[in-house]
Amino acid sequence: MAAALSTDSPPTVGLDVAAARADFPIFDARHDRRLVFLDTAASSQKPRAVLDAMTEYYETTHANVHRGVYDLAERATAMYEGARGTIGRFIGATSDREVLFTKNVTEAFNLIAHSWGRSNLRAGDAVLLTEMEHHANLVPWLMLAEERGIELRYLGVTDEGELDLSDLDAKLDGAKLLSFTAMSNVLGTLNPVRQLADAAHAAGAVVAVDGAQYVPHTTTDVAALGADLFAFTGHKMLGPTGIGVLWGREELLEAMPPFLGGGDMIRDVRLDGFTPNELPWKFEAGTPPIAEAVGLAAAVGELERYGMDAIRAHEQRVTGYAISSLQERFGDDFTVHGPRSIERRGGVLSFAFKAIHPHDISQVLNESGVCVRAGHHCAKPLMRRLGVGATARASFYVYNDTDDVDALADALDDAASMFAL
Amino acid sequence: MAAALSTDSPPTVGLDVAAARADFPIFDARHDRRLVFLDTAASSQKPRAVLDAMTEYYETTHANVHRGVYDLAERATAMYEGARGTIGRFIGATSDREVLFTKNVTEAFNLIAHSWGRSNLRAGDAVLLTEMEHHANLVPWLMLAEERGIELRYLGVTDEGELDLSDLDAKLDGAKLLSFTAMSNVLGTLNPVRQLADAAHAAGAVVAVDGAQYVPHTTTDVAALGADLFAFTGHKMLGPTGIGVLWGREELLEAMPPFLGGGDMIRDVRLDGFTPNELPWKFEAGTPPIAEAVGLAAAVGELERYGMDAIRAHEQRVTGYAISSLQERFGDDFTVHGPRSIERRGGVLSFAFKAIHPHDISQVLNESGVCVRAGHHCAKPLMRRLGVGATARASFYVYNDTDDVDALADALDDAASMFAL
Amino acid sequence: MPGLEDLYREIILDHYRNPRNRGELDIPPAHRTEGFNPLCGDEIVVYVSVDDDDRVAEIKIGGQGCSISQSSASMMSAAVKGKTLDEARALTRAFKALMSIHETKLGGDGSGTDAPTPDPEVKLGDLEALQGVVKFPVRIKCATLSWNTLTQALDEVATAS
Amino acid sequence: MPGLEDLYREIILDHYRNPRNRGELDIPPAHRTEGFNPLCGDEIVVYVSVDDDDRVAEIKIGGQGCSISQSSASMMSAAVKGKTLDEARALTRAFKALMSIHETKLGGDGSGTDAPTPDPEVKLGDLEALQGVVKFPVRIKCATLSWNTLTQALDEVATAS
Ligand SMILES: Cc1ncc(COP(=O)(O)O)c(C=O)c1O
Ligand SMILES: Cc1ncc(COP(=O)(O)O)c(C=O)c1O
Repeated sequence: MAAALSTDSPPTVGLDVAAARADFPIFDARHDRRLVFLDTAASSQKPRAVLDAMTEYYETTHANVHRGVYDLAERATAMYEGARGTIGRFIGATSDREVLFTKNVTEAFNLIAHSWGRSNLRAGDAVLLTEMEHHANLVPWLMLAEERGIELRYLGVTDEGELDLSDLDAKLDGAKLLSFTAMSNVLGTLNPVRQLADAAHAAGAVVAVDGAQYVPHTTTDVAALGADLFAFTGHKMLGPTGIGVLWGREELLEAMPPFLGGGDMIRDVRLDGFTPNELPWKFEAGTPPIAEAVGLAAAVGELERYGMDAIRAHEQRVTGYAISSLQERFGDDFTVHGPRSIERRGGVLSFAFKAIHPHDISQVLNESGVCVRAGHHCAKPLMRRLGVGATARASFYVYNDTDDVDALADALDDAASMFAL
Repeated sequence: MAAALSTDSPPTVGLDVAAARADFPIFDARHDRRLVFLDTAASSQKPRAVLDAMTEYYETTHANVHRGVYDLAERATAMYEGARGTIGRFIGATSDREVLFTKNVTEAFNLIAHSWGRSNLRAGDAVLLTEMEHHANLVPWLMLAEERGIELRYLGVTDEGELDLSDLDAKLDGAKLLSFTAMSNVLGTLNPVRQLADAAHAAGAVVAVDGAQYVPHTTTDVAALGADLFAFTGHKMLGPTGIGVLWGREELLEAMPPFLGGGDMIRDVRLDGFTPNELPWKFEAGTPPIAEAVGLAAAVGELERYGMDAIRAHEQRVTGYAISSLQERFGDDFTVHGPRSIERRGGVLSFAFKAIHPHDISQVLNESGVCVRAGHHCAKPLMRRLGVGATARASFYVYNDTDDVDALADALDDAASMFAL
Repeated sequence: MPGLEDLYREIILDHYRNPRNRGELDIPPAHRTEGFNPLCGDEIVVYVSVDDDDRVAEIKIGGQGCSISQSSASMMSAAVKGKTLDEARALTRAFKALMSIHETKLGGDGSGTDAPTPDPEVKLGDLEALQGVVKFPVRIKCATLSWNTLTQALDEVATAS
Repeated sequence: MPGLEDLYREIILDHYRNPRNRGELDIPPAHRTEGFNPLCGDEIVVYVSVDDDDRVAEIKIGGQGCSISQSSASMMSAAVKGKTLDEARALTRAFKALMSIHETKLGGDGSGTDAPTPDPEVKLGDLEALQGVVKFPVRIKCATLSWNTLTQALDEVATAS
């Protein structure tokens, strides 16, 4: 079962893309040409409701949270903590104590590596990652490996762009942690989260999941997925920059030592020591991203308004159209990296086109207002596995439709004629 | 010389408070009573220019930075890196490579403790702090002390609320680092930064300065102050939440290992190791606070428009008025914690009023729309030194004037009659 | 917006100005427990002695804090004095139920996040004057501090005997 | 807004389609140096042999990358072949000066942030076609990759001999 996605029953109401586009100021007529934004996997655009929520917060309510008696401070605190509740419910958290705000998902994995890692891993202990991880879920472990001498293992990637599970049990044997992405930001692959989590738990390992590309695009239920730790990032899900989220099982977080030290994460400080605060504040040092939390809660409101099942169905439709129409139009000149079945992938499409370098593709596409990313997508080990230096990547969201795919195709034609070799 | 403040020559143009207030939407008539916001030391309000800059960024430009070829991404990168330049110049940085964005000043001190601390301190090494530090500059060192067995020393605080420098040299003897606040967030004390830095350097120690309460209120020149590392936070200087800044001397930062690992801070990642990026990106893991950097640059623009010398002079005037008028009106019932001389203090005024508990003071003041903070202000060791559990604290900024002080005084009268013991 | 009169009821100010059972008890035979609220720096010291009938024979309050924490402690001391341990615990549950709204939402102090189910039979009397505190969420921790300290004290007494 | 024609001049596309001096040299006697741009994954391999008169006797280019990095490498190889080391270095300085605007502003790749002062005597010839690249700041690193790699190669040759 592909990671608990509801794909069997098509949503009763489809997504109204024209209405969705109208929600996003960046698609305004102000620009000199139509914006075909196909880089949501790097960062999504922001709807007016999110910008308004943050502006209104600053214009009517701002004060530092948690310590003030006066009305503004009390209201700011209520909004910040209310945002925690909204975001927690959105991913199926049962308690606000399990929902920690970070600055991005990268900080969340550093938190896991520092706090859980340093208190649970000894030299020689193994952590199992995958070859398709984003650097955010690689570098913190590489740093810990260097410092502590832990062993890093990797699940490989098949030629179809899926995780190679043939040696899963062998690699889990003796591993203390399995940390992997729910969806590849390069290949679009939806990994079998529950299956992996069950196998890891059976082997006695803790399960950390990178939900950065998953939460924005489908219904998420951390308990159903079987995760112990689950992280994602605000700016890829209609929210602002400057905020990420780490969810963790309460007992696990309870047992973890603090990561960053400072105000708000303490109960008492003396010149010779300190007592940490309780969850979730134990992990939130310093003034938190208050307006960003308010903005992210508004983003969740927008996502729920569209409906996560409708978003998933919509992206499947657009992705399916992209794969079939581009292959029909360009034949073997167009190659998709990663799974072709829309049941097993999300709306992130890395491709090769003729022998044209991704940088050149992206540059020529830009001329038609088509924004795709070119590069290693912070997944250099995966690039090596694919045997490429870079890929061009188009990704889809609520504001994209098949007309964007057609614009992409037309722009690829331009690139072909410019670079005819 | 009180920390390189330009107090000798009064500014040619004073600050126009009415005009300044009009810049801040929160002071709009929308509210049912006049807002007397005296809690800038916790977090400042935001002018329209800052909110507009962020909204406009999101509405016209947003894309993830550093990796995109298309126009939006290129413009977003130029704005983000341009903000770094603006903010660096504001504090006298000579190179953008020395200006790192963090999520708040608390993260900056954790970065220092982890990166500089772990690579430079061995068991038994000493770090010199002060008894008036904010928890942000205490807890990271307490954590490191617990982990590494380093020795923490503290400069004491005199009864006048200033640093006790009588044993400075003795305490610096053998210390590898002196880390202290340029201005106390409780007492308002302006510490003699240059004098302390010179003494520390003479003793061979590195100097880290907490500029959170300093940068927003006076002209800052990191080189003239003699700092090696200097940190501050966006939300206390008209900027948004979610961003802080760490400036460091280039050679020092160059020699420091990375702190957080992930995208953007690497040059290469392999399954068995990674190569860090160059400065400043080496210390910026993951998607940075892009819109927040744009907002903070706009805040700097506003501060420069007011003029930092004008701001300092204005705050001295309001603070001076507060100390004299409140003591005249309430006599011994009103006690200021910290220096009385406006040359040696900033616009942060902690006070005791009769025997009324700070919480009750703040609660009653709130009834008149007067916002003051009550609590330990994240400086519990200093509270113990003062022999109090909490203080009430009023703090001033560009939007405050003597009428706010009068409103505070009237509200204190209400508290006095309510709690007449 | 709730007014100050909801918070600072006359009876609260009276207990603040004239705290009941203020002082200390010799330990032993009495038991001493300290509680503190890190957010505002309030401290409460509860001295309690329990007699052979499992009754709160004596109770004294020390420490310092805001009007809400001090008056709540004063009222508490008056309310539990002479009560059996079970009655004192039932009263605590009833009081915490009165306060429980939002208690976990405000930057924790470790005073427990369990929402106790009160016994409808238990009468709070004067203590109901503290009900207005729930309209000022930041102050709830002040009102519950002495009760949490009492609970800890009674638990310690029970374990010790 | 600059147009694509500023970037992809005909001469650039020509060098991309028909790269000059593509291939390998035996090492030794030649020297081999690799350069790569971590932002886009481009790789350049420079093979160079220097004769007794300190001239670039032979140069070959390997690796893979975008049109800008490949054509820049091709033009570079044609421009430095037969030149003395000093002439090659002067040319490199002139080319880097042409490119230096904004080079340090774009998320570093370690290719050096020194803005070299060019010798006004040095003529860039065809290489000036790459000038349009500065209007596309992200691509500057592509254009300078082969030159930085050459500099490194010549430094290594100099140190070795
Ligand atoms: C002197 C000082 N240092 C550090 C901080 C912490 O700032 P932040 O919470 O933005 O990290 C503050 C403010 O709370 C402060 O006043
Ligand atoms: C799968 C995945 N993990 C982690 C990240 C890092 O996110 P952030 O840069 O917001 O920390 C990204 C996006 O860049 C991603 O796609």
